[in-house]
Amino acid sequence: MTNPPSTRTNAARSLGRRLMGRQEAGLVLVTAFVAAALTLLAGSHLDRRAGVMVNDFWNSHTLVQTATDASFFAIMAVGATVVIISGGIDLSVGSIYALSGVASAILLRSMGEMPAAATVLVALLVCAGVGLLCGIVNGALVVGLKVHPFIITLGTMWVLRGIAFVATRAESILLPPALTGFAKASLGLGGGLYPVPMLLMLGVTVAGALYLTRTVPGRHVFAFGGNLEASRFAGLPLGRIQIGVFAVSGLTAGLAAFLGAGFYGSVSSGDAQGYELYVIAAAVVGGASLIGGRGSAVGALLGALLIVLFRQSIRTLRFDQNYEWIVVGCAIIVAVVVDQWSTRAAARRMSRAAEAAPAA
Amino acid sequence: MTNPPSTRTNAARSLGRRLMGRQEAGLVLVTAFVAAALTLLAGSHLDRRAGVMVNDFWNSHTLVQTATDASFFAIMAVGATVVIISGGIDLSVGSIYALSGVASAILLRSMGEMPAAATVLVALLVCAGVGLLCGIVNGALVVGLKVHPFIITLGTMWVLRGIAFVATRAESILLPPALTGFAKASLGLGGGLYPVPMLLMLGVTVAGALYLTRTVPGRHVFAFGGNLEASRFAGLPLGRIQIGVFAVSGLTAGLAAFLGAGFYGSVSSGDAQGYELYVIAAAVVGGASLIGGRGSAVGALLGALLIVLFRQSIRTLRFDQNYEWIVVGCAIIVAVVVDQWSTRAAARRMSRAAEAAPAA
Amino acid sequence: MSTPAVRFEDVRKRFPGSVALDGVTLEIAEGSCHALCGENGAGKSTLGKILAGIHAPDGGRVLVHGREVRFGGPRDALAAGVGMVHQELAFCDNLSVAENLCLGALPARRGWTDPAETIRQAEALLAETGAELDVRRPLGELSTAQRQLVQIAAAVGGGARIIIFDEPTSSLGQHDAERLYALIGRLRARGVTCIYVSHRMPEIFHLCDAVSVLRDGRHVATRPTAGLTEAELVRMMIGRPAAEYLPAPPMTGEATELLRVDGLTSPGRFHDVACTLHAGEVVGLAGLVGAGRSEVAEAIFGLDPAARGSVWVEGKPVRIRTPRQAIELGLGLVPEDRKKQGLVLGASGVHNTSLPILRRLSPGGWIRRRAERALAVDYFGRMKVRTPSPETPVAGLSGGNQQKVVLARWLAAQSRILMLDEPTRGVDVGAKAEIHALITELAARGSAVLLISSELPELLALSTRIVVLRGGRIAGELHRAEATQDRLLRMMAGLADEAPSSTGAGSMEN
Amino acid sequence: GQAKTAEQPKGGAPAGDGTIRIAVIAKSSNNPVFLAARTGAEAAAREISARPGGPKVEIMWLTPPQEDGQVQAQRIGQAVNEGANAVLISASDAGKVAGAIDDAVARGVEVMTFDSDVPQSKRFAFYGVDDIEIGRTVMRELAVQLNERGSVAILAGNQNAPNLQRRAQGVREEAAKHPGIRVVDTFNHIETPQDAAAEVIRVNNAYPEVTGWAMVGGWPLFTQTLLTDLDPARTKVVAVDALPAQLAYVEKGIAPVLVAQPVYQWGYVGVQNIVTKLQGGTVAQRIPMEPVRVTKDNLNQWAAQLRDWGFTDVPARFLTGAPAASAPAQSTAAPAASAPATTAAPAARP
Ligand SMILES: Nc1ncnc2c1ncn2[C@@H]1O[C@H](COP(=O)(O)OP(=O)(O)OP(=O)(O)O)[C@@H](O)[C@H]1O
Ligand SMILES: Nc1ncnc2c1ncn2[C@@H]1O[C@H](COP(=O)(O)OP(=O)(O)OP(=O)(O)O)[C@@H](O)[C@H]1O
Ligand SMILES: O[C@@H]1[C@@H](O)[C@H](O)OC[C@H]1O
Ligand SMILES: [Mg+2]
Ligand SMILES: [Mg+2]
Repeated sequence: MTNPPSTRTNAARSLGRRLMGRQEAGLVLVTAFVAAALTLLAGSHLDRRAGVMVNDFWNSHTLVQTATDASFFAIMAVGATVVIISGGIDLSVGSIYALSGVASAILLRSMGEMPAAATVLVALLVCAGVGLLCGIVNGALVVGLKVHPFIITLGTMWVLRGIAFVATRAESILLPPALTGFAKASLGLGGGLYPVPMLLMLGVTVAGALYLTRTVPGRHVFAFGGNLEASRFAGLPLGRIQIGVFAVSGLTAGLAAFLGAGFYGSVSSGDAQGYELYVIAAAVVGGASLIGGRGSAVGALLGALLIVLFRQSIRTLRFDQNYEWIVVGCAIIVAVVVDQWSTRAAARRMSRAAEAAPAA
Repeated sequence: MTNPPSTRTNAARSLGRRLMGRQEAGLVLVTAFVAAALTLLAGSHLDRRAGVMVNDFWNSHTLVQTATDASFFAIMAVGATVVIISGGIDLSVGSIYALSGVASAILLRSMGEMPAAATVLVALLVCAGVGLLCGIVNGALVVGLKVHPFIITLGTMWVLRGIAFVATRAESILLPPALTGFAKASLGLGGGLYPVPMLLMLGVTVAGALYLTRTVPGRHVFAFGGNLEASRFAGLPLGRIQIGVFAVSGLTAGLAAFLGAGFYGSVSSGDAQGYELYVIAAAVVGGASLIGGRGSAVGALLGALLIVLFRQSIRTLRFDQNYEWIVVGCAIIVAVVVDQWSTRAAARRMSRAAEAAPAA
Repeated sequence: MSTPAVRFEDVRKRFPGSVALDGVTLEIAEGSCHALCGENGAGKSTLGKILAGIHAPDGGRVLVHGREVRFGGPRDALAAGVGMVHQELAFCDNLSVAENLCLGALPARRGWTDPAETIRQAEALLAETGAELDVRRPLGELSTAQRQLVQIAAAVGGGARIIIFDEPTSSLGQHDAERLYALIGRLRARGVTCIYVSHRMPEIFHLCDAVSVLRDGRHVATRPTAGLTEAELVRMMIGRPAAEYLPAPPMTGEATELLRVDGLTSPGRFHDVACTLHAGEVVGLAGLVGAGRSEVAEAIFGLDPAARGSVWVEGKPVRIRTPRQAIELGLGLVPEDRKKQGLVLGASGVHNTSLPILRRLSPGGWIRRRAERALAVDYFGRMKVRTPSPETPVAGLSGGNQQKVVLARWLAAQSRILMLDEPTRGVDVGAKAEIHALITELAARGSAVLLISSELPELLALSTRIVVLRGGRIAGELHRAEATQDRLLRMMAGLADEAPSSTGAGSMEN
Repeated sequence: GQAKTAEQPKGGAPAGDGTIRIAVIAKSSNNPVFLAARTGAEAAAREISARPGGPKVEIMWLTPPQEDGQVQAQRIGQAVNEGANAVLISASDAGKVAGAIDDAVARGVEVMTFDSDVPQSKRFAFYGVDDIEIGRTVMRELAVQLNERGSVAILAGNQNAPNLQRRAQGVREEAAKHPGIRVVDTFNHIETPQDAAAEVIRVNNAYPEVTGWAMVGGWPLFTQTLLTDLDPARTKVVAVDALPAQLAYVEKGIAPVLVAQPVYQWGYVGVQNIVTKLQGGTVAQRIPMEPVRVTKDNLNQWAAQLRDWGFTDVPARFLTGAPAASAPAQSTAAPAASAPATTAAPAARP
């Protein structure tokens, strides 16, 4: 990454650099390494369709499925990253996911038969709207009551799931097929491959990356998390920023719920229980600092991918299922440590380079 | 509380003040208020033994039961408070609880028949020891790897429960009756009243309060959480302090597990799942600040008691159980807000008093 | 005087991002008061921290009283009789003053802390510095100056034989500074060796026997102060002669009124403050520490919700409730504490510069990054900000350069009314002169500047008029022609005009 | 604890006003199977209260929000403290609640278990399926569907639930008797429909040889995703339970057989037996619940049954042909299904 630039690759490189820093490059390497290791260590099986032997991990089905598994976490992790950059934390995303899904399912059920496009649109609007609203409530409570986000979102985590529960009485509610048709559209891939979750994940990540690095509100989030007092002295709209980060987090939870409702075709008040911790872990593995001021959307995506890969590895390598928790727990700590080391190493390299080159 | 001191009550007052500040006095009032409201609003039923009508809430059984229910949370919340005062967080206490319980049950099973006292002693030592060890591991990882406690304890939360799971193969293990005999000793109360959990809770709280307010390591925890840099400059043993707080938290989780194993007579790897959040909530309701530097053991006890009372109120007032989540979520936020207000009001009163009286 | 109290031998220290010390060798004589001078980032604090056991050197040796030491932490240093008054005032706000003072070794009996003994020891420590404080108070309630005094008491009281003072007067007013000088005198009488870091030239000549100069982490020279001139010292520090340490006073004529406040009151902080700023004017705001100067500036800037009063900008009555409104009206505030209030330390110079005006650079909310960078680079160039690159996080810049970034922000914002709160605190002579020149230039170009400073020479040299605040009320106003250090001091302290001062600050004027 | 008469104060006699208060503590309110149990318990209470001269029966629903044996034990104690006459419980962790049950019995409160038993306690009766046997049934049915050949994965829900563990054990025991069947592994997961479905998809990719799924609970089939992801020509599922969302899988032939628990009866039969017991009647210690074999043949009947049990999400298409509430829910009789495994076992009636 520190080789002298060559003119040919410059354009592509600068495009990549816009969305991805040194930090993320390290994560990409780690992810690639894990994927390569899995491919090498995995067995192979006969693909019945194609009639050839394929690698147990490196085959289109497993790869797309891994991306699909990651997509729900990744989408929420982008939102979580925004909150974490601001120095906050959001424990309520799992509950927002459940409530958004339940709300859209109940509404769609009450609306009866509708054209496919309308169904998808209603579901999207309701999920996104409910998610956004819950996020704004979180933010407003944090700002208005001056209570630590951990406590506010712990409270709303219970309250929102409680509302979803009362609304459904724990029944799972089916969604109209139009929604599944959308979330499982093959888009020409065919063969039981569903690219929509992956595409939505990429879309949300790019949007998140642009928001964080290229917009005023995004930049304000970094300032807020980097130094609250200095942000006040610089005249930033602190309340709006803080409400904003929770709104984004709620919105991504709503989007993930839209995707989940469509993909799985049913919702229940128990959905996404405990996801908040996976989502925060993904953001932190992706380089977000819980102290605030640091993090990236691309990192969140990669963090979610890595965690899902770790879980996948147990199945791919046919380890005893019982060890899943131990493996995932260790892997998360190791991933964060590796990420911190590579960040520090990058900082050292950068400073050495800066020393060599005279001041601008 | 701000009346001029009278010599007669001075001794008792100063004793009380040692363990309880203005902060806790406010919480005591809130708890008393909730208990009074419950008593007034509760119905009554026939006590079959005594043959008289008794209040549904204000009767010895319900009160002891409420204290018992709170005891597990409260004991762990004292440990959590210590971690929180240091500016950290411990998500692994539920898993430590499970692992300590499981370890002692497996060991006792393998040791076969023993005298009652020996059984109790072994269980106590194993639970406390395993808890302490897990806590030290947490602390050592936080210090050694320089990773945020949230992530380390999230990782160990999964790993430790995974170990408990593998060790038990998810079966629940029964404990020898001697242990139940201890935890459910009537101590002369009789009539199905079990005071031991309550006494252990009080003991741990007093020990925690003395540790925090009257010992050098305890004061160091406040310094560490108040200002890390200042603590470094003052030459405090930072690593040892941070390992210490997690050790205390692990120890209290182990003690709670000892109590739980005895009281319920069986353990399994699924025990205390999700308790970490209740425990943290109890500590914060009890006045601990997640930013560090503030908190008290007595507050933790009161916080746990309040949360259990809120849960209790749903049944006592015969609300539909389905609303439990909503009620508990709201109550926690409200409790923290009330606590913050009363703290601020107390600070204002104090500063006004300081203004009135010139500095000594 | 045979073995030096301290000897640094080829001491090296690098941080990620910079080389702080690059082979420093120097000696500090037993019982002397030895000044350490140098520009911001020269490595003074780092050298002190190595001696105090906070940093371990990467290379070289440290000898104390002739014996090599390797401190594992501040505790070891304290045990070896080395104490330090830190530049950053770091305290545990949640603990009492007494506990902060005894933090390193809390009095305890049989494992239990001894609160009465803690209070007794703390009071004894404070008495040494002459500060009067209730040690039972939470430290968080103290003002900056009081904190500085506690910091000094903590370091001095440990019975240390060698004490490093790292810019101990940067938050002290004249009065408290005098007390510190007296304290140092008493310490020296007891044979304590003092290492004194400061950017204030008069102090150095007043207090120290010898001075060592650091530049870019290297030792340049060590000289006795006797016979050394200020100009020579400055030349050693910055490697060239400083053209003018303080610039000529700005020209003034009656010009358009840019800011007027009247009846500004914030209950418990300040009352009935009135003042007017004209284009081309530098108005000084003087007062003892705690007089409420910062609070007044912050209130004008919309940071004090409790403040009441009338404000006019360019003749129009306005209501400023948030800093945002203030910025839109052309106000800018360089806060007192640049690390806490001024900068997002982890963010780049560019991002820090554009922070308050990002919206202006971003049509539709999209940041025009090229324009943003160009703007920052432009002002960095004009202000001679030294940074590896505009993208470098400002945490890695020296104090003076950080201060320039905060100033650049308001220049880039085109603020016409600038309130500068201690703009040269902890800034080295070279940067200080540049900032002074800049203030003069700004006024000359038609801006109005409200200058808050605890350094009277700075105020006297730069201001057109000086408003004096005492106990939150205006004590008076002096035109530059009638202002002298002595008159200002009397007005600040509330003394009658004629009575001669006993602890003459005049003794410090060269 | 057998045959106590109403004169004895310790016999769980009704409270002062003659009302019988029964605390119902299911495993978790998050699990839809217990929704019907509540409906059943409340229906029984209404019926008994409506009988002329009969006692008033009141249901206290004390189910914790999430599975937690410790909390269940606490709630037993609370129910007793608040004057309950009896407790009906499905234990999340038998060991944890045994002590609390015995304490309750010692204080004169009758306890009955359903769904998940606590055999080591002083509870007077258990009503529920035989878990080992239902696991065997699942595997037997699956073996038939697979023509005795293939690799089978077991989906087992929360790893700590003892009744689910026994069901998985039953599956494995039965599989051992079928030489052509190989069990690849047992997979646990968070008990939400989406997590369960995701686990099935993951396992299908990692173990492409799997052609049969033995599910000891219905979780993944509460979603619709496996309707498209499982090819009925290739993969067969047999699952315990038959909640509304699962019916489409029967219809499509992915899950040709569901082994349903008549979950409504948990509450209905439980309350009836408790009242019998409190009124001095005799109740058998083990009241077996017979699972219902749900296939295409009795799909509509079963769907109507589910609707009558209080489920609101029964797809309309299964309800059209069905007889409008043939009132099976009112009696304790199981739906008149034609399947062989179907027998109803209303145990004790007053
Ligand atoms: N903890 C640290 N981490 C990284 N860099 C540091 C650290 N401490 C000091 N530096 C860097 O080391 C160099 C020397 O810093 P030092 O604080 O010793 O300077 P100084 O002479 O005390 O300056 P000032 O007059 O501003 O106090 C600077 O470039 C500074 O940025
Ligand atoms: N954090 C604080 N808590 C309580 N009181 C404070 C605090 N900071 C300042 N004060 C009080 O407010 C008053 C004004 O203090 P401030 O330091 O702002 O004055 P100043 O004139 O700006 O002095 P400085 O030279 O320190 O800038 C003083 O009485 C001081 O004790
Ligand atoms: O009876 C089972 C119940 O105990 C479990 O928890 O959920 C699935 C049901 O089959
Ligand atoms: Mg310095
Ligand atoms: Mg000030």
